[in-house]
Amino acid sequence: MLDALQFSSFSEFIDMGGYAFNVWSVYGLFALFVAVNLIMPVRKRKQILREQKRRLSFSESENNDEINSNNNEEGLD
Amino acid sequence: MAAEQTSTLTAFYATLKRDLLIAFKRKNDVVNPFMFFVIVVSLFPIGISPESDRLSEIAAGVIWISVLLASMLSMDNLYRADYEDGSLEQLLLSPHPLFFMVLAKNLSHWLVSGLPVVLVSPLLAYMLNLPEEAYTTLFCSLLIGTPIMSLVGSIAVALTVGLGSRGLILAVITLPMSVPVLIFGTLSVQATLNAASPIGLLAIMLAMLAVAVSLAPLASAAALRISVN
Amino acid sequence: MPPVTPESPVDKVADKPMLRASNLFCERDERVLFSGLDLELSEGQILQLQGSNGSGKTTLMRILCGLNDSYEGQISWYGEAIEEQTASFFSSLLYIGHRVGVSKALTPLENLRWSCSLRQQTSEEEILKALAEVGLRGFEESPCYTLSAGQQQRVSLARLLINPARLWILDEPFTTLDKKGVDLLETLLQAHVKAGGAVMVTTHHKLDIPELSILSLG
Amino acid sequence: MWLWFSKLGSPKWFYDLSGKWLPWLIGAMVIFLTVGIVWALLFLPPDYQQGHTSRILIIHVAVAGTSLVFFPLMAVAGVITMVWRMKLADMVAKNAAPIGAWFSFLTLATGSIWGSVSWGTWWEWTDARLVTMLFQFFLLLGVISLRSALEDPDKAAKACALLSIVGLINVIAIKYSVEFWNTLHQVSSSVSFSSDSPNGPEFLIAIIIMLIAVYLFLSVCLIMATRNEILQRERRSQWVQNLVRLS
Repeated sequence: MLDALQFSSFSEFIDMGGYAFNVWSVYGLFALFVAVNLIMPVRKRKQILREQKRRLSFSESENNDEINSNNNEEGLD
Repeated sequence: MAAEQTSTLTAFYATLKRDLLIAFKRKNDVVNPFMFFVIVVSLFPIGISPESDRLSEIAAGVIWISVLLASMLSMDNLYRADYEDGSLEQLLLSPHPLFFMVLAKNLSHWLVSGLPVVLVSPLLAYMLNLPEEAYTTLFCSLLIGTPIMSLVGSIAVALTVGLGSRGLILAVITLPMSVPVLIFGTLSVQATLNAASPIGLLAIMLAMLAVAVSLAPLASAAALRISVN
Repeated sequence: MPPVTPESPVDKVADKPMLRASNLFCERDERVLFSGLDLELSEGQILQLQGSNGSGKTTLMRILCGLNDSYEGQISWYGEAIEEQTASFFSSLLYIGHRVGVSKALTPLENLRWSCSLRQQTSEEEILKALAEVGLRGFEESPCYTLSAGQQQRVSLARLLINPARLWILDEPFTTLDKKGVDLLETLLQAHVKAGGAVMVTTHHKLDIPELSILSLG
Repeated sequence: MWLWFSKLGSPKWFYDLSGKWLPWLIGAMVIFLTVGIVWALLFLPPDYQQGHTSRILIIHVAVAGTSLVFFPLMAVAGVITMVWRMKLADMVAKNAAPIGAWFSFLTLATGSIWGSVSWGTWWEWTDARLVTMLFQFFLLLGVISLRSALEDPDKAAKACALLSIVGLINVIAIKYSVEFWNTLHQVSSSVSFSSDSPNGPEFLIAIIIMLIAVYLFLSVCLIMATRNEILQRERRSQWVQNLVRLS
């Protein structure tokens, strides 16, 4: 397995035959691209769920208020 | 009461005539894109170089790109006035195929904004020092290319007609679409300059025009139905 | 295409209503405008749509005209699905919306010449006669941007006189009209239904027509 | 037929099904990405002409190959939107456009980084593929800006559907005309693009593994974005409200 390694030392691996900047910037960009595109939808999902939870609980409490106020009116009658 | 329904051809001519009449009455809409074209072309020698050799090299490209920009600018009022005054609804509700009505509008747009530009192009080619042997090719390529631009641009205009603030969205959608026309238009001129025959390239443009005439009005019609919705 | 006039009613099955919509559903901006809506329009009937602002009157009209297709449900024209026969439907339909379809750059005469040529052969005299009848004598050749909103509305009403369409769908046709214009339009509507045509109209104006039926939205 | 189709394309159905598949897809994506990257960086023998810069190509070719799928995908979704009015197709198309723009951009970026070594220049107009990709990028931006300009979501769906179909035809036309254009302009090109052809089976296998990885990544992105879209658009439906309460 290790025989198949194309680099004999770590510094050689980093150097990439003199093209370190080109090779590593491509892999860096790719990693960034993958990470961003995976993290964004996850964060968005959380945000959506949070927002909708708030809206739901808000509308539910409003409904309860309405029922209460209706009851009150009936009570007054 | 003579209640015979009109033929589609009559409706086509009537729509064409109406649009030409409107263009004639609102001269600004016609003259401004034309002036824009002439002015943009005249700016290039000032921005690049007054040397005749360099100018003759870029002449075809400059004229072609200015034509694209001018035709895009003039596109904007292709359907807008009709949309705002409700005529577009009447057009959509006519018993005739919308395809031909759209074709009539595109034809009239080309006649008032494309054709003048094509006609004046030899003059501008002279000012940009384009070698004489390429005049005919430039003229023919523009004659075939500008109706393609009108037809394709019409789709984008139809899609954006309902937008309050369009800004540059029309340009963003239309300009990339003009790449094939631009390529073959300028290549044919260059072929002539290299003493090769431009016939093959012009034939490809003609084929593109045939495809555009048969497909683009369909897309424009669908786009209008979406926008009026 | 056979001549289509209200005077020569239908060769089609008589018991089928002219226009029928069943179980219509439409929502806009996450608000249900109507659902499970049924309506029928037969010859000799005027249907007035009522409802508050934003109740979907205009949307319903545009759906029935085929200008708006974001709905669910069935619409039929003499018992057949409307999508199957748009050409025959469009040639017997006349729609006048909020935007009356009159180009401001053109004269009333030029406007009518165009809109009539989309439908049926019309002679110049017919157009001039119709323009005179809607009270635009003398304005035939003046550009429409010099006319008032009410006069532009009258230009579009002239189409009702010329066009023998069987079904009129009119969205707020009374708004910009003066007293005389209102009377004129009411007479027109009555004459149309007497001749076997059908009308669907929205207005806040109280119509005094015996054949009137009312549909309330919202 | 219509009913069956709309049931199949119902957002809830998709949400449930994709929920089951997503973990497996993510797992497969992680495996393929890891294997692909480790192999490309450590074990792939350097090209005899390009040396270690051939490692760039693994990423570039995989991303470029995936970028090609967006216009066909959006056009098919557009046809489904316009003919069958399936909401799900539009949700997919809506989210495909920005992801596609990112992919096109990454293709351009990696391509020019590779070109800076192989061609000695960051941008080369004689490479038909990069030029086509540039215009595909512009067309995608056009679709995105049309979507954001139209406020009514129903109208935006149909308009973008139509524009995607027109865009697909256009991308194809651009591709062939740019290729043709380049054949007539080869005088100035110092390097012909054939030198990027793989040097042997290892290279090919590495590219295929990476291509699968990127396709998996694309589907994961698209599914996650579509699920978010469903949560937003169907927020008034009972099943989404239940789901929100449970979260």
